[in-house]
Amino acid sequence: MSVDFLHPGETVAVDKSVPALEMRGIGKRFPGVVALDNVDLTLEPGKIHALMGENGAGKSTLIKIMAGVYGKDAGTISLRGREADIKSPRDSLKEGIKVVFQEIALIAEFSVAENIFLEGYPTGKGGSIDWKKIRADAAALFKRIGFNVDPAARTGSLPVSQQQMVEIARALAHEARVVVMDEPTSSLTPNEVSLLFTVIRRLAALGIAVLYVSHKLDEVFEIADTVTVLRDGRHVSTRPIGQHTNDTLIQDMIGRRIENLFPRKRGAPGSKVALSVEGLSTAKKLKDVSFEAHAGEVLGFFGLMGAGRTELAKAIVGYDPITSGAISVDGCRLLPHETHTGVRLGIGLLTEDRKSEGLMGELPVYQNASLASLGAFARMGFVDKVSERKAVQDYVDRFRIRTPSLFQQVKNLSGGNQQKVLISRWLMRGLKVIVVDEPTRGIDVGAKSEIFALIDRLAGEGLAVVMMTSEMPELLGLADRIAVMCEGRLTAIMPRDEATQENILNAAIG
Amino acid sequence: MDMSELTQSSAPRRFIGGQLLGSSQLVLGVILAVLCMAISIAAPQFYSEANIIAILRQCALVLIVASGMTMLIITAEVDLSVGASLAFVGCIGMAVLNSTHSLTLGLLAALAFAGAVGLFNGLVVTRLKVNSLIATIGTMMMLQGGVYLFTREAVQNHHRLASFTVLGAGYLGAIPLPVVVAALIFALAAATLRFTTLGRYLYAVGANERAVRLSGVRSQRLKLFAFVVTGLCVGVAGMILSSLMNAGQPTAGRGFELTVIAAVILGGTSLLGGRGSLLGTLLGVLVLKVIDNGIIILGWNQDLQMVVPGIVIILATYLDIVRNRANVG
Amino acid sequence: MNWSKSMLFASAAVLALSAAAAHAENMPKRIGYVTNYATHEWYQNVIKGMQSRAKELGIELEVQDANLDVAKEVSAAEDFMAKGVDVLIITPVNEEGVVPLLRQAKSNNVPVVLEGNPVKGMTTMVAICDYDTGYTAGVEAGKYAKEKLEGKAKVMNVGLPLLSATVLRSQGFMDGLKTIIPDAVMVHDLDGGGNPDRALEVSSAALAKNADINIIYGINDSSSLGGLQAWKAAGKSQDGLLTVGTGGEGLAFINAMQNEPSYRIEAAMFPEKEGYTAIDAAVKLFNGEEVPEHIVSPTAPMNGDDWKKFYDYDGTTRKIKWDAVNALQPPEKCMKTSADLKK
Amino acid sequence: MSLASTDTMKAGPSMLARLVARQELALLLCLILVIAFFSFTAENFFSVRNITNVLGQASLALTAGIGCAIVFISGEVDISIGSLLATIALPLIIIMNDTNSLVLGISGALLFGLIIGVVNGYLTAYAGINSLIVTLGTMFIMRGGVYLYTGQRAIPDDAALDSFIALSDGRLFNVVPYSAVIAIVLLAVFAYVMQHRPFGRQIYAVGGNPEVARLAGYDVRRVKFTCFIISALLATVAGIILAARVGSAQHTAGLNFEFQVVAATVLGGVSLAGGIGSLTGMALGVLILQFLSNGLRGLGLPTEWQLVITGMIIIAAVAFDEAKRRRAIGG
Repeated sequence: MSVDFLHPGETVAVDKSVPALEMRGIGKRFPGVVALDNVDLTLEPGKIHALMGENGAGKSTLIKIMAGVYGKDAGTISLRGREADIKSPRDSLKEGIKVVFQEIALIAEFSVAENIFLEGYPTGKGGSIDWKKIRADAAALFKRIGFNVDPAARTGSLPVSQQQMVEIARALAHEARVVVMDEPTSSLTPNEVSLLFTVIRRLAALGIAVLYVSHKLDEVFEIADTVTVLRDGRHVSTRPIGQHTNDTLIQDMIGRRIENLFPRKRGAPGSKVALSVEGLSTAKKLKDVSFEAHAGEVLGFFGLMGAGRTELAKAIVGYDPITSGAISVDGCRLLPHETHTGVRLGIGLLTEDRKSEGLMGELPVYQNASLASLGAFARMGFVDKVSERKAVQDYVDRFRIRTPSLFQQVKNLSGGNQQKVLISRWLMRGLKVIVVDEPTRGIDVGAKSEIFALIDRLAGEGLAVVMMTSEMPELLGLADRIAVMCEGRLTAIMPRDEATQENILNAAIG
Repeated sequence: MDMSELTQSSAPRRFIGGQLLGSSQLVLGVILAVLCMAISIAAPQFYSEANIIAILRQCALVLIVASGMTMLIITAEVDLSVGASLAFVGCIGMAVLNSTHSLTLGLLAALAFAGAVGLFNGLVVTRLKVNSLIATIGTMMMLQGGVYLFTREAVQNHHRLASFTVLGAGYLGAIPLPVVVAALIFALAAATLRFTTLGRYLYAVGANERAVRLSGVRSQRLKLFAFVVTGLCVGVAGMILSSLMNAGQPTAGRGFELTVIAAVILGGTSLLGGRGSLLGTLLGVLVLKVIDNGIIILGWNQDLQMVVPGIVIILATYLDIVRNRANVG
Repeated sequence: MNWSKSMLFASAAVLALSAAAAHAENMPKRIGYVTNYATHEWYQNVIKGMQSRAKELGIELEVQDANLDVAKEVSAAEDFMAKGVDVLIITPVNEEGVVPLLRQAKSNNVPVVLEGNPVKGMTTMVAICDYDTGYTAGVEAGKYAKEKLEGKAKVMNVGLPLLSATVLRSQGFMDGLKTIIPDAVMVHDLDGGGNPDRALEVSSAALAKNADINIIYGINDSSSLGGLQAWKAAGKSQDGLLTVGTGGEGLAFINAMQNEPSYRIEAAMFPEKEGYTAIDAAVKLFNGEEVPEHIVSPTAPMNGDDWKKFYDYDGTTRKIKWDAVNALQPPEKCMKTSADLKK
Repeated sequence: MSLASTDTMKAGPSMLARLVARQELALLLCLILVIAFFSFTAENFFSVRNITNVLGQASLALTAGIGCAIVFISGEVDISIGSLLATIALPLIIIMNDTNSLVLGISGALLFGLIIGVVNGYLTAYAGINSLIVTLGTMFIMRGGVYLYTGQRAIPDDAALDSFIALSDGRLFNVVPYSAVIAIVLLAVFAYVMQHRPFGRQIYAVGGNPEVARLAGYDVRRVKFTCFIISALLATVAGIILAARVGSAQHTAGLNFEFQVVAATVLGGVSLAGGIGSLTGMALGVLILQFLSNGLRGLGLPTEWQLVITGMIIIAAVAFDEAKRRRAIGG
């Protein structure tokens, strides 16, 4: 019955008539909220099933129930026709459910090979761990799926995309009957994505049921057999992919049509140079990067994973040290190279890693929003809380930040609203240049268009927006000019109308 | 759905009234009240003026240092060297007083030394990136050794300055001077934390240092500031202690750091930073000192002065966790 | 068992032989002293006394500090034996903890002199009589109370239950006091930890509870001074109060006797003399001479300005007057020892 | 280097092992430097007698340090070990005095240690209280409890069993103290467990990233719970050795011992953040500090200088380590 990716020679007997996993009437409440209400989901062996929905639709809750992270309040879960009681990740793993979460679930200090076998170490005589077997098996597994990485490497030293692949490989190392992948491509390069799709198809061919969770419509159309859409914790539709179009899927997901994801309201960019970067190099990554960004312009930076976009973002705002080069904002040099000088000159970073670099999760919304501009609300060092809260309330209204009050702990907000709080932080401060790094990471379709509209508005108000992104549509939809990076170097800068997917990718490959 | 998810939360607690009575403070307040009632039923002298003043004076020293320590722990750092520094400060202050016969110079020397210790700790932690627990254990050892290199015997009071004696034993109206000083420092620190940008930044740096740095605030300076303030508080406390003992005692301050940290933690300040309040610290200090005092007043075995605070710290933290869970679930 | 017994015999034989061969004036080259708490003034002055005697006799003296930690004491003594000292002097951190050390020293043929506290299986100990010290001070305090305090004696004992020596002092004080004032009572028996800030803290609470206290007794100078400071901090006048300290450890008591009106009696224990005597005992042991199990080092209660008889004080350091101290006659035997305490 | 050894190197904890190996190499170098320095400057330092003495002295911190390091690696702290040393000596000595049986005495001590470990572990892992607070609390409670019970008196070992005395005085082949042998054996066993048993790797995983460990099917709470029990039992062994060395149950035993052990453990490269470090590193940290204090004693340096120098070395070593780590990441 079991499927072992390590030993593909063995024939696998799968009874295709019985669903691999069947969830019926699943309900889950959190205090005061119904996260899932009577949701059904059936995964057939050998089929690739896509699960779609906006953030907050209940996808991750459903997956977490499957993985045993959360308990369910109502409903049943059956595996191969037999009801199962999943109370912990351990139970779920025992049932052959392998979940690849969006956030990297690897021990950074362990070797890649050890991480592959985290869920069950092969042991030799007397119960000692058989390290030789671990390495050999990991190497064999990587070879089989065409994944080229040193099994002995320290996991934390690998780029995120490779870590993601390690995690996917881990799901294959043990007997799996159901493999769940939550946004697996969010940090993969195009090559890796196609590698991943090959692997997924092979899993299906082996009789494994695959649940593929994604926002990306094109991916879903490419790989899925069936699509289930959730909205507001309820089941909306389950249909074969053939019955869907882009529009019908989006409509199912958000309950309305989005006319245009990238509404452009701003005028043409000005000619004033707001940010100039000359010969920037860092010890880690960047080599001799030079460019200018103009007021009112969105300058998009594209690059594959590891091209150095985030490094560039952090270096130009003064967060990471540089070894050589000069950065000027409105003609003033960023000296000393520190964030406090940067912010004073009017350049700030909207980080890609909201949780560890942006939000103060325990603190209320208003304190998060006003962090960069507290000085403006200070009288003799005392915070004028009334005007502070008034100002924040203003942004909450303008940006339609959905929060019950200004005193809500920011960690309880949805990703999109958190992002809006962080954008407010910079707008309250008043910047000339804003560097946005992957602005829509972890944000659903509906909220995405709002973020895009905000970015458009920022540029319209005369800011220079430097946008780092790995999403081609975002790049083409928003940017006035497009810069492409490869391995720490700037390989091309082109106006939007000269850019095509093809020449951008060519420059990104270098 | 987003909205409904959010309305259930603890939002109202963040209002000022709620803040005052929020969370662990309530638990502590009840513990304190029960303690006071129980002790005074068993021993009515507990409520005598003399005893209340004695308790307050004992609280004063701890509260002074705990005020700084609360700020420091809110920034997610800790200082274990305060006990050793307390002894050293007293010796240095007394030595300078003896040679200059000037209270001002003595105080300045004490503050300068204690501030320098704080600065050193802060620099080691922020520049050299040494975990503050380890760094300040190191400083503690250096100070313990250093004080004996400085003086092998208690530094006696040769200057006979009346103003110096007043520092520890004097009164302002009916209130002992150390209590007045502690109240001032407490009020200053509480106001800083509650109402000023500086206070807000201290919480912010404890909650997420990187975010603070990215927002253009010098997070390292904030931590440095908290270390120096803690040091300065030790300076004040050290001088009051040496005045109370009429000598600079190199053996003083043993275990003082644990009392201070225990009081701060008991007051609900999180060791992980970003959360806590001085009101809680005040209650924490009072609870610990009332226990200490009560055990003597009741004539119980003084060894209970270690056992009872141990139980109270664990119990109070546990009750806080239980209460939080009840709020969430 | 047999093996260790035969070793014992052998070592005894060696000792006997070397004793026979040695002349009385044979000097050990090197003495190692493991002290309890070198940073305390008491031990500082013990060490001073040892150093001056060792210098006189041309002996090299090395000092190690256990810093109140028995484990460290054992380590330090092991180090000394590895280094090859001729005699060990040890101030036990406490009575029970050095038993294995004595065993080791015996098997290494290193004679041991104990200072301060007795230990099962010891050869000899140099110590004051703690009970007697407290007792004589108690008698003096009784006389003072009869004359100046209207014959009342309500005592706050700032004690240290940690050590039997300090418990004996407190007992002795009360017993001596009662010979003059039979209805003297100990209103509070406190654990002042032997250090001034703790003593100050616990005394404050006790003084607040019992306003009728009129005698403060401290088992060392830090304790009595801590108690007195608590009294002063409570804003009380020192009229009608008597403070009695013990030890005469350093400068603190001289300062207090000069400046504090209530600090009238000090039970002086002359740490320098104790160190001096310990070196003499070490020399005797080295030469295999008979020594009593308890060599008593003298103590004396000092009233008012009596301390000037024994010490020169120039404002920063004190100097012992050896002639006066060496002239003191210690008792042959203590009235009470820690052995009596255990009964 | 043979092929097999490179194999295990790479396949095992691999990169980590290699990284740590380098760290351990630096520590070893440090230790050799310390020994070399004092061999030239301190009299009788480099003698079999002195070095084996130091090993005997180090046995306490080594044994307790294993537990301390394991708890650190699991992402928690245990500062109650000093008080525990004093606590478990009570049943040990009292039972031995009553029954004249070493086995019963040790069983009693281990049972006490087990109970303390269960309390610490339960309050941390299951009740969810910060371990620093829990063990700070139990540290106070145990010390106060010992004082209360004993009336601040040490309890002598009246039974004086030969087998117990051998723990203090006995030496294997008349050279290595038995206490050191016990510490080394325990060290070897636990080093093996931490590197080559699934349970050991679970501890690393739990400390490295508890959420990941939970998703991998580990019972994070039980792992942490077990770590506290291991720590308490090892501290119990250290307490038994200490009781033998001082021939009694000392109410003040182990005061500040936790600071010594924590300092040595961190010096040995075990991170307070969890998931990083090795027992070998911890052992080298202990030995460095122990030889240092022995050497400083040998030089006749007074306590105050020993304190100052030890404090400086701890700060400098951790700062150096941190700088190295940052450079490794930055480069």
